[in-house]
Amino acid sequence: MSLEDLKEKLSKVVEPGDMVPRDYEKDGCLLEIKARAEQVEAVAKAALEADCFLESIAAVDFTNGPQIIYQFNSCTSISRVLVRVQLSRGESVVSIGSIYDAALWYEREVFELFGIRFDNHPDLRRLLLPEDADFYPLLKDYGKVHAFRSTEDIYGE
Amino acid sequence: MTAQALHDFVYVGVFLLAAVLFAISPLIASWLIGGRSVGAKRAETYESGMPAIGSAWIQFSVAYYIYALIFLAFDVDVLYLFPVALAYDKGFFIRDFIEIVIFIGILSLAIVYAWRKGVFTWHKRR
Amino acid sequence: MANEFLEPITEQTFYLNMGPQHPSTHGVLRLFLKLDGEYIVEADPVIGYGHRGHEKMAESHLYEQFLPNTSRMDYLAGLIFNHGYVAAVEKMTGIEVPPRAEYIRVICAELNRISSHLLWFGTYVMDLGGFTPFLYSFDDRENILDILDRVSGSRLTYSYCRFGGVSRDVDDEFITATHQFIERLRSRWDDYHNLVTKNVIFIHRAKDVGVINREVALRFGCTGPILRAAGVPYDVRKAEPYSVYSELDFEIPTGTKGDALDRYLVRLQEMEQSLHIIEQALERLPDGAIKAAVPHKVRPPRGDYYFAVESARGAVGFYIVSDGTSYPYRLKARVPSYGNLQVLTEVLPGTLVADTISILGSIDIVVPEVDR
Amino acid sequence: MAQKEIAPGARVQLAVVEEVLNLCRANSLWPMTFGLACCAIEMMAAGASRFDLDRFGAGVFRPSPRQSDLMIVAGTISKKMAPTIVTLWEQMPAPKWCIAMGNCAISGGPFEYDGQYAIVPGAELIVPVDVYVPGCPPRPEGLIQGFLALEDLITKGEKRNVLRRFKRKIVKGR
Repeated sequence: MSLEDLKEKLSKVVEPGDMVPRDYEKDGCLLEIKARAEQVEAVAKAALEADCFLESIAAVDFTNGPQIIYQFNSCTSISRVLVRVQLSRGESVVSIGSIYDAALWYEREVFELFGIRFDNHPDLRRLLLPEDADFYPLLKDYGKVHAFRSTEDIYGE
Repeated sequence: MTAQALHDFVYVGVFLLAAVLFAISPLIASWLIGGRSVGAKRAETYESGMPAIGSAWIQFSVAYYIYALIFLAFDVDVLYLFPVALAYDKGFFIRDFIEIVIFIGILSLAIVYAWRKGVFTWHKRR
Repeated sequence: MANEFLEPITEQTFYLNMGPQHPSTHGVLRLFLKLDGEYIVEADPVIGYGHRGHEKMAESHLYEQFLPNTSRMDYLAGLIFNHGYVAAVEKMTGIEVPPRAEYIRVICAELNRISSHLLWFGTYVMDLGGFTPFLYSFDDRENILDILDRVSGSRLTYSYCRFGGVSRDVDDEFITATHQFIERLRSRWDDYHNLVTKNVIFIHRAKDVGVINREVALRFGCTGPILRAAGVPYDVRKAEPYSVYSELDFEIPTGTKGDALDRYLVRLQEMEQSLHIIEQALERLPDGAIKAAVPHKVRPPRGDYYFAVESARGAVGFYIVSDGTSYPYRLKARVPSYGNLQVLTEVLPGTLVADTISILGSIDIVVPEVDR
Repeated sequence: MAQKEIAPGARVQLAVVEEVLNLCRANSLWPMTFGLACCAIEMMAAGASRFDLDRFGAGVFRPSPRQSDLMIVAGTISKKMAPTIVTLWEQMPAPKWCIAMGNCAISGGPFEYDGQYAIVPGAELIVPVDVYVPGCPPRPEGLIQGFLALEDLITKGEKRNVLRRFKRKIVKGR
């Protein structure tokens, strides 16, 4: 399953402008996709058809809202795809737990550490912190942090 | 009851008394000189550090009961082997050996029967 | 109290905590099991008992200060985590690592992989009731720890890889000790096989137990020996060759059915492959510097980067967002045991409680790595 | 220090009996298998073939607190794990001792900084600790020295431990 037909499957879902090829040597991923919150499920379905597995879901907190990073990879060829979803504060995303079971725990962890809600997630409850914890530790305004930047500072757009 | 019989019963009485004392004395000793621990969760059931959920009074499968029965059968069987071990090889070696083989053989037939009946295999209910 | 026994109790399932303190959960993992007699109806691994907040720590510490944390996430394959983190930062800042350092890193990483597999072998067979293989494998493992201790200074939590190379050079004694270790371990293989692989009880406890086929493994994002036992030859050292793995030749052992026995055999063959890699790397060890010139505080350019290595348990990835300062803005460690543990929710229901121990042992979880 | 209710001593305390009991307890410490993190691996290595704890009668790692009289807190105590550690400690029968193994169990170790939200910095905040074994992780020899120090603590002085067959180098002032 090479990168081309993964691109071709994803192009049906995402506008070509959002698909940015990345230099694998330096950045570690071949393709970067900027998706909106409602396109997430379609992108996940396309990746599943392209026989990719969900490598990880990470989140980063910026001044203009948290950003969720979905990473898909295929075990037959180097084709790591980074899907970047920029959310505004308090916005929620559709859970892709029904497509990739791995997402269930990743989403619970992102919810617990960042406070981002995932709609129609089977059981969105705490995973790592004690049951009575009511804070979201990885948000930049919690605890001791070096800097709190916006996406322009880092990605320049 | 001749004096001799009464005299013999004294031995039995002493033996029983010693047995009872032998059983109870560790309890008394540890009650007296053992340390005492203190703590809120001291008396709770141990379930790898977590509070146990629900009560243990539930219906569980009958196979556990069969395991216990088989254990009991062979436990009693060992009880009979003690005196045999004492009186073993007093001249008729072959006879004693065959008797034991027959004795244990018949008992292990119970296991073979239970095994063939499939009592020990865990059937899946759902 | 009395009438409680009068009503017929229909519900026959009960809840059992294979909880944080359990000899076979290798750390503080809690399996919340719903049991119906000996069969598991539902299994919910509860994690978080080893959560130390590594990722929050990274945001308020320098790149150099976070280095010791990496080998404390997965302390069985600490050097491989070190290698992953250090190579990620080097790739971000474009630091050129001298070839001798790359070869030393590969040798020590493979030694660390063997020591992690040996520990898994000992504890797995001990969970299934065999006590002597634990002593054999720990004896061999102590040899590796001596070799690595001599050169890196610690037995478990290494900070041996530094940005730009390694902290100390290896000497001839290291090389001879490694050669002796390779002969010794190779002479012990048939002991291990006779003692365990050909043991009928072990085969009954591991054959057709906890079958994880290709589809389930990919759905849960499992990597490492679990995915390879299901027949998928995915290994980051071959799929995305980093460091000098492209110049060394080794095969990827794969299984067929994906049951506990296949995972066991895959790990044993992996140990032999690692020995093969170490031998080649020792022959090709070039001379030269062991550390490139690196600024005191590394300041990677802005942007986000991802770098993956192959740890003993699967693909370890470091996703680092840098804002140009010498503090990482965000650091996420993609950890293999996270997906490997989640597969239990799919595999355990329907198995016997006794098989849980065998499945959990064959998956080889390190809990602080899952909890980060 | 945790609110340590002083456990009442034995009902009958005779000096000779206590001394004999302490001698037996010191030379047959049964630790509870209870590893939290990296130090657990060094604890296993201490119990394995090279650094054998069985030489001191302490190699019998009991799975349940009911049968053990020594709790080794080996690793980082996360806030989610703290109530469980206290439960396990209270479920152990007297007389019981506790070794805090590794810097995390002594004072939070490498994970203690002012923004830390997830760990309890030190085992003595939740359980009464008798011996501290520093190190990250402490080498198995360090843990064995911790065991020997605990044995001296129990028999109140190394000279009284008549079963000991070798001399421990006494550090001045201990």
